[in-house]
Amino acid sequence: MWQFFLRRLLLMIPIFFVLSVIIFSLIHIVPGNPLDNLMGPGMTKAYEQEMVKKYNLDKPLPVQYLKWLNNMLHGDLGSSIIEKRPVTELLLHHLPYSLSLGLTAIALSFVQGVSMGIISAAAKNTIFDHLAMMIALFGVTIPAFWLGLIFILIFAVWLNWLPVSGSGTLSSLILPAVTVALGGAGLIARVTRVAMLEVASKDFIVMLHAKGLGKKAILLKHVLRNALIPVITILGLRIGWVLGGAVTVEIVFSRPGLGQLLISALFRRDYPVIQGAMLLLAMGIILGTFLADMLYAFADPRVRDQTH
Amino acid sequence: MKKRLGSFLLMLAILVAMTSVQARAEKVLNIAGNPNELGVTTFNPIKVELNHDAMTLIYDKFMEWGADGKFYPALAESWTISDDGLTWKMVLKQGVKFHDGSPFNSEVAKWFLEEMKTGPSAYMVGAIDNVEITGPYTITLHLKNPEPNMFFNMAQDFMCIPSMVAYKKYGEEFGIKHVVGSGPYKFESWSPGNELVLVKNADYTWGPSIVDNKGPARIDKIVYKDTKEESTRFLELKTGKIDVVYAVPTMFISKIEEDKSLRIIRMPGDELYHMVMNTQSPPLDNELVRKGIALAVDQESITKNVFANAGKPAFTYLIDSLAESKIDPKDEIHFDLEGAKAALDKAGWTMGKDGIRQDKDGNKLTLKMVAKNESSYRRAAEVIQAQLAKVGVEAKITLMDPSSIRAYYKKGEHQLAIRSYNWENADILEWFLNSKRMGYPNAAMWHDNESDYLMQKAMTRSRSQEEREANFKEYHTYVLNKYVWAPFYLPAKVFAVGSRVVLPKNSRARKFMKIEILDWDLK
Amino acid sequence: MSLLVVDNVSVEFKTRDGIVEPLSGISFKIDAGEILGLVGETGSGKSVTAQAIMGLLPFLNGRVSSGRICFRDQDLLAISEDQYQKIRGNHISLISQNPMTSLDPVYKVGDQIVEGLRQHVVIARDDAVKRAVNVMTSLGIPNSEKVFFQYPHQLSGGLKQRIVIAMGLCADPHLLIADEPTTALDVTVQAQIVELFRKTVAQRNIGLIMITHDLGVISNLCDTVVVMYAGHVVEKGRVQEVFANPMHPYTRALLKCIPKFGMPERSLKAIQGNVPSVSTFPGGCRYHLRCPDMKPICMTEAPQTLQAGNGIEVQCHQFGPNWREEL
Amino acid sequence: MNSLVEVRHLSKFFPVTGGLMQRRIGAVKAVNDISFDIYKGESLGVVGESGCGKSTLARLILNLIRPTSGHVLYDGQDVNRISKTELRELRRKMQMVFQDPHSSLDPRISIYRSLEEVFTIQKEKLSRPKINERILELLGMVGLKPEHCRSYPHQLSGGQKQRAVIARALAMLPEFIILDEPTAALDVSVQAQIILLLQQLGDQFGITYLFISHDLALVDYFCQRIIVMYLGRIVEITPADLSRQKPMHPYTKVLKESVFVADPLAEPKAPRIEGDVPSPFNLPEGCVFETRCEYAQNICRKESPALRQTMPGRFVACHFPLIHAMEDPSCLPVDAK
Amino acid sequence: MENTTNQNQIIPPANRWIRRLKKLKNNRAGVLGLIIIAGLIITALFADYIAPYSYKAQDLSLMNIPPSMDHIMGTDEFGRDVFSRIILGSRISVYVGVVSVGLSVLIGSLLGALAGYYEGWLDRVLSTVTDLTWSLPEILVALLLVAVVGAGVECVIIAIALTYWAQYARLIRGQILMLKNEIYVEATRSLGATDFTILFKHLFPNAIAPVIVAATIGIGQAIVLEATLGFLGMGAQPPLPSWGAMMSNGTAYLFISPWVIIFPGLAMMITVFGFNLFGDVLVDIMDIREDTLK
Repeated sequence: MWQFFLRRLLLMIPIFFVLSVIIFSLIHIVPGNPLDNLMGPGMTKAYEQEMVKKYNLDKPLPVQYLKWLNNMLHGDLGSSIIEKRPVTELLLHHLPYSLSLGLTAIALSFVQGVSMGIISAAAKNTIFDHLAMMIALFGVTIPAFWLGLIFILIFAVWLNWLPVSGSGTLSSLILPAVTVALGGAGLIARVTRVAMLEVASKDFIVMLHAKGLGKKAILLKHVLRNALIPVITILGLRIGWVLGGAVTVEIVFSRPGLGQLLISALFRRDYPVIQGAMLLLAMGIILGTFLADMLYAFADPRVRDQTH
Repeated sequence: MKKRLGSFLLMLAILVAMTSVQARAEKVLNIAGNPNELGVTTFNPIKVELNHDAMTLIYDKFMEWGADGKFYPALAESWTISDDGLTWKMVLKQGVKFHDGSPFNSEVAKWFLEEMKTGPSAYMVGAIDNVEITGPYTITLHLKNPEPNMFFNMAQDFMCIPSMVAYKKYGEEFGIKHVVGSGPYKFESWSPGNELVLVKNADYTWGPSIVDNKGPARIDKIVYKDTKEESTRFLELKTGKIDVVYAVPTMFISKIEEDKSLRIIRMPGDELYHMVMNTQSPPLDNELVRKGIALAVDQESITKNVFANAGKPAFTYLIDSLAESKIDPKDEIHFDLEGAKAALDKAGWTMGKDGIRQDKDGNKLTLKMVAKNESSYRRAAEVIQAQLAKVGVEAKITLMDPSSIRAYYKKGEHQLAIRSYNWENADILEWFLNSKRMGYPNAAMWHDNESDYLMQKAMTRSRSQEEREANFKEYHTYVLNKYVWAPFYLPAKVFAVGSRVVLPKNSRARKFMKIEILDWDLK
Repeated sequence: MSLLVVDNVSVEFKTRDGIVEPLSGISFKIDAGEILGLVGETGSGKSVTAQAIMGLLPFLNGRVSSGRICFRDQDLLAISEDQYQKIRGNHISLISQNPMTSLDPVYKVGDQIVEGLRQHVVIARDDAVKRAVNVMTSLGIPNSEKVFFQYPHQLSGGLKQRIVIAMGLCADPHLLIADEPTTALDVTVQAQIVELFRKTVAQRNIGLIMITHDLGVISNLCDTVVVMYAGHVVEKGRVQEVFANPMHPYTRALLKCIPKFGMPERSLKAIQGNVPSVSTFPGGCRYHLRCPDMKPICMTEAPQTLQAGNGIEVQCHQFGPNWREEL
Repeated sequence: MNSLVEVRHLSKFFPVTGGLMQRRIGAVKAVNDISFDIYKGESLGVVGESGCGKSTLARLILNLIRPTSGHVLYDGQDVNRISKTELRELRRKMQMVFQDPHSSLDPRISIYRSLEEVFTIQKEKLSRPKINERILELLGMVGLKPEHCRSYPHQLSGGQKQRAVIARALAMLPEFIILDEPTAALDVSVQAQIILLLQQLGDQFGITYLFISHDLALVDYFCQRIIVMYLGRIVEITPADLSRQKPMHPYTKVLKESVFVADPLAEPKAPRIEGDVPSPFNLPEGCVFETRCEYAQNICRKESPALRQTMPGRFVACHFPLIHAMEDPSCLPVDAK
Repeated sequence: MENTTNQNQIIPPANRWIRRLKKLKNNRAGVLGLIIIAGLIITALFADYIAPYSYKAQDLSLMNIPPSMDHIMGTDEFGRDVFSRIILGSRISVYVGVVSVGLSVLIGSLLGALAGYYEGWLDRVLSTVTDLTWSLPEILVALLLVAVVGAGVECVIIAIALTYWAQYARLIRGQILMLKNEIYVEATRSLGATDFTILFKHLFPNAIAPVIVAATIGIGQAIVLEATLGFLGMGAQPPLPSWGAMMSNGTAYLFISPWVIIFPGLAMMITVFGFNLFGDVLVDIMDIREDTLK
């Protein structure tokens, strides 16, 4: 099995390169120039030339790419044109905010989604099923920024329970995490429900009843265990999404996460930062897919054996 | 397990209590800074392109600019200028120490003025030929050409003087990890996208003459929070988490004014909203069409309805606090519906049945209008779109991010562009209308020999402040009559201040807060 | 005392299109040490019978609508779900149709045997493991200790079926219900499994209900046979008697439509028409649409169960008092 | 005797990859070097347990999959080496009926369209009334009512579906039909109907059948000759009527004895074989049946026995074929000419 | 068997969709979803007649008026009637949702079907791309694409289509891979059918059901994504009243004139909810297995 995973990891390397080329070319296709954002009235052409030289903006794109790649392989992601600091440092600065929000949100959406899924599957086609699915759907039906603002209005302004924004404390994490989690819970609930219903229709479930096992034992030990396999896979694949997908929530709650970094870098064409951040996301994805595969294999012995 | 959780919670509670106790003992000012300054580049004044407000708290300058338009001594205690305007003698303040303990003296001043030439703001000291040290605290500047604008430059936020010792010591890291100035506040920590923390410089006693309190400051700590979303900033202010909000959006003004515990401070603005017309894109290459469009923009209505009368309508290309903006009223651009229609008719664009003007070939007067995808530009664009529709001009709006829009200007595909600039000097006209800067910044694609001549004259051949004024007025009047822009709004700087803040009674400073922080206090 | 008495049991299922009755008034009984064969085609209600006895209908949207199921003189329809749980897998075990799908794929097979055992018997895990391994060995599973720690997909069909049987036997039940246990298996393995059932019943003196559509298996293994058609028991009796002298037209036709070695060419006889599905059960005698001897009475009136000679019970008008050839 | 189909040294190996670089680490030898003939007009049975390669064989003959080596000649034409148009032409002559009638029909297409499609595929340009006529005719042939052509597969019973499948196979009036377990998914009473129908159609149109099944008794009844396969190999080719023809290969014997006869007078018998059919992955050298054979000797472990003729019409692949057949004259093949 | 000649007996097969619609009658959630969508489509079609005011007529004397009899949902920052804008906005939202998802389904199902049918390198490339696009945050991908293709509704549609296609490709690929092993595929091939016939006449129609279901739900997602892009300043261009644009323009007014953001939000919620309900119900309707249970 380790061989299989080693192979998967090796396969990630070409994917990584393909992705780096895609990212690089995409952001360079986008019209605009980072230096325009720096040049103010009175600034000299000479200074502009100096900057162009410093960031290799005058070189042909393939050369720029190769230089970037070369530096990257030596562990240097370059430095931000706008913010004047190493990209690595910027990423490390913003990553914790994204990770704390993302992981909390994933955990929350997992708990919410799975429990809604369980309720819904256990009470299939009853009012509880519909209710649970509606609650799960709630997050999907509205944009996160809208939900976030409404949450602020209710919990921070009217009730004054939680801070409006911020990023340092635990309490400031609650509202954004819930906002993001609501968006993901719908998908998880749906997958859980479908998976549970499918497992519940399997022959072996009847056999478990026949063995004299109680309903609860069957539901939690067998049905859920089998149904969680696809759910876990989805979670693993969503790591990239966790790191960068919460931009609007980050903006609304002013959390300096990777999403915000990426968006502002994108708007200002800060190429090294976009490249670095996208690459970090890609690494997250690769890691996530890898983790999902591992989890999948550990959770499902059939897959484990196929991976020999 | 439960026990451990309990003790953890207890510790947490103690921690929270401690921090809150500390907070009460210390005077901490929380600021939601200017959203345009978020993600600022560096605090290295020599290398910085986008300046942060906090620079003026960390560093001292040679001079301060008063609300009266006069320049007050700061680190330059006094100065004398030779008649030909080419020799400046400056006496420096004594006893000034940087945060790292190194002294400020003529050596530092010379080094600074020379080092400035290596950065993006080199033009600020561009007129200086060389700096001569004439004593430990006296220097003489020898200029290449007369530069009356030197006062203005010296008082600019870009001319912040860093510690020479620290600057040399930290190299690349200066301005990012290590920020050493001589101002009333010391740089403590900076977490981009999150917050910037400054602490009081207890040794500060050399406050400039423009403030009453010569130091040290009364507020112990200043925290700039990088909160972007406007509603969130407003709520933070309302819930007391923030004491000062910069650049309050106009729609919040009335809401804040309703709240008795909050105050709105309006300062004269340095910004001008205008619509740029691409003078090389037909039919805008026709001066009459430009005139028609410029006259169709109802400045008063925009000021009142879009910006809630927070600022003033703009009728020229310069902000009204500049002397160069005071030109003959007949040369100003004022809303004139009939005049607009007449100009367009005269240009050969007659009203069509569908309410859109067309020329004799049946081409419709439809123009591409671009604007930055930010609230105020969008709103202005939408209103101007409606106003232009009234004179039979159809504008199709495209909103873009700032980088795309500059790339777009460079390609010259735009026709109308809703823009604004912040600048407090008439030389901005050169920046935007110099034919050598086509596309961007010269988005008007303005190329006119007479204009270029007048610009050259104003920029390089003015020997005194008065002469400079006159030259720029001439230049300004000329371009106004060519209708390259349609100016419409002069925003005021609007700040919201929470109840804890005690503001100075008689403010003389031109800018909000900045060095005047010395006179501020917290309840 | 009979081990199990099924008396006039009818079953209803709720479906999208209303209520259906896949089982109507079936009766039979089985003693300890006896092997009873339940034979019939698709939709005859064989599996539903097993589910009814196991009390699994509530989990499948069904219920016993009338009749009585007595296991060792206890009315199974009268007891609570909790009590039923103590009987299921403990006193009555089910071996289901498809060994490939009747094991949870994510647990080791040994754990699944032990899980059922420990559900009913207070026993330390180590002892339970020992017992499971013993049962596995006694069922002819080679290397039981190793197989114990394997997952279902790692085992062949025959081994899986043996595991399922081990699961059923581990708690020492009195009655075993095997629902088509050999259908999914290769013929050579089928023979082994049938032999295994024979031995197990003999050794443990338990009752076995063998549900199958394979008359060959019935004839080889069972003592008594119950022939079902469309939710009715059409004929039942000792295997020898029924096979030697089938009474019901369906049983007769069924025996003739199976190819046998040495059968003369073109001697196979088909039964006309289709096997009815639950929602299309015809009125009257449910076989009348396919019956070559059909008379008008068959269309209108359901036949009563009649005692024929040789202890055979048959449900057909032919043997009733009202039957006349000319009808 | 005229051979319609000649199978020569036909093999199909499915590669199995593994390891870090996904190298080939072995193969599943689904069909392993087999040769036989199908004579015109006969019904040839292929019997064997799961994994013996009988379905793969059927697909190879129809050229639905490409062989690893060897070839199949249909009327002297190599089915793997013909052009696309020739292949389509060939498809008119050879047809197949699959095991599961339910999944043999596209669930979204009515019976009418399923049948009509055959004509479109075969580029048979017929007028609408002509097609309708042909379809009705076909339905009649297989005993379906005209209204059935409006039905979708799920609205029909298993037997009706299989009839529809047979009708589709008959549409182009083929001369050769492969029947891959055509009754395995059906109830016994319906199985007999289908078997009778196939026999009747065979007689009527002179169709040659290759009948694949795991049910030895059924094959024995339906066919004139039987091929017994085990793990990709032919172990025996024998004339049908196994009640008289005593098996010569130990596997055939076991297979025959494993069939339960619905006869209460027959003594219950102990199974003669242990264990399951081994996995066809990486088979050992030697006889494929060696692991389960009660007569296995040393040579069986080392050397794979070739299929050889022991008597006219009888072939067996065994180092130690069961002798009784030789001794008992009544066991001589009926059609040994 | 008795008649082989009467051609009138052959009637074209009954439409299974009619049966399915009948089945829908029993599903109350589905009916609700259908009503919402039908209402939406009618609103979008007849928006010009339903809307009491022009969506772009500014009346600066009536800015930010709370809901009243004249303006049942109030007015916005330029005195435009919010209700009229929502009505007109339905057209844009439906346009964005349906066209972008339609495009992505088109691209995705075609590539997915080819990849699933032929496997090989195309499949490997496609799987990699789908995995990547699926795991990259869609907002960022869409934003980047909008930046590349430009601003405006059509560009947003293209960006969303290019963001979403992968999930449909993945879905249909899986379906084709599964269906490919169905016997009827082999049966059709044994009749002499070409790959094209098999893929597009047999596999594709059978594989498309889950894609249609996913697309229904995807329309809702696309509407939300358009709103999010609008929030980030990359949505529909003014004065077009897409709900997303209305909401993002309204965020600043949340505490001043909340109706300008709440009503479009509600409209979007109901719409997306309707599509989701309908999608869930489609799962039931399109399930063939359910059809077989009589």
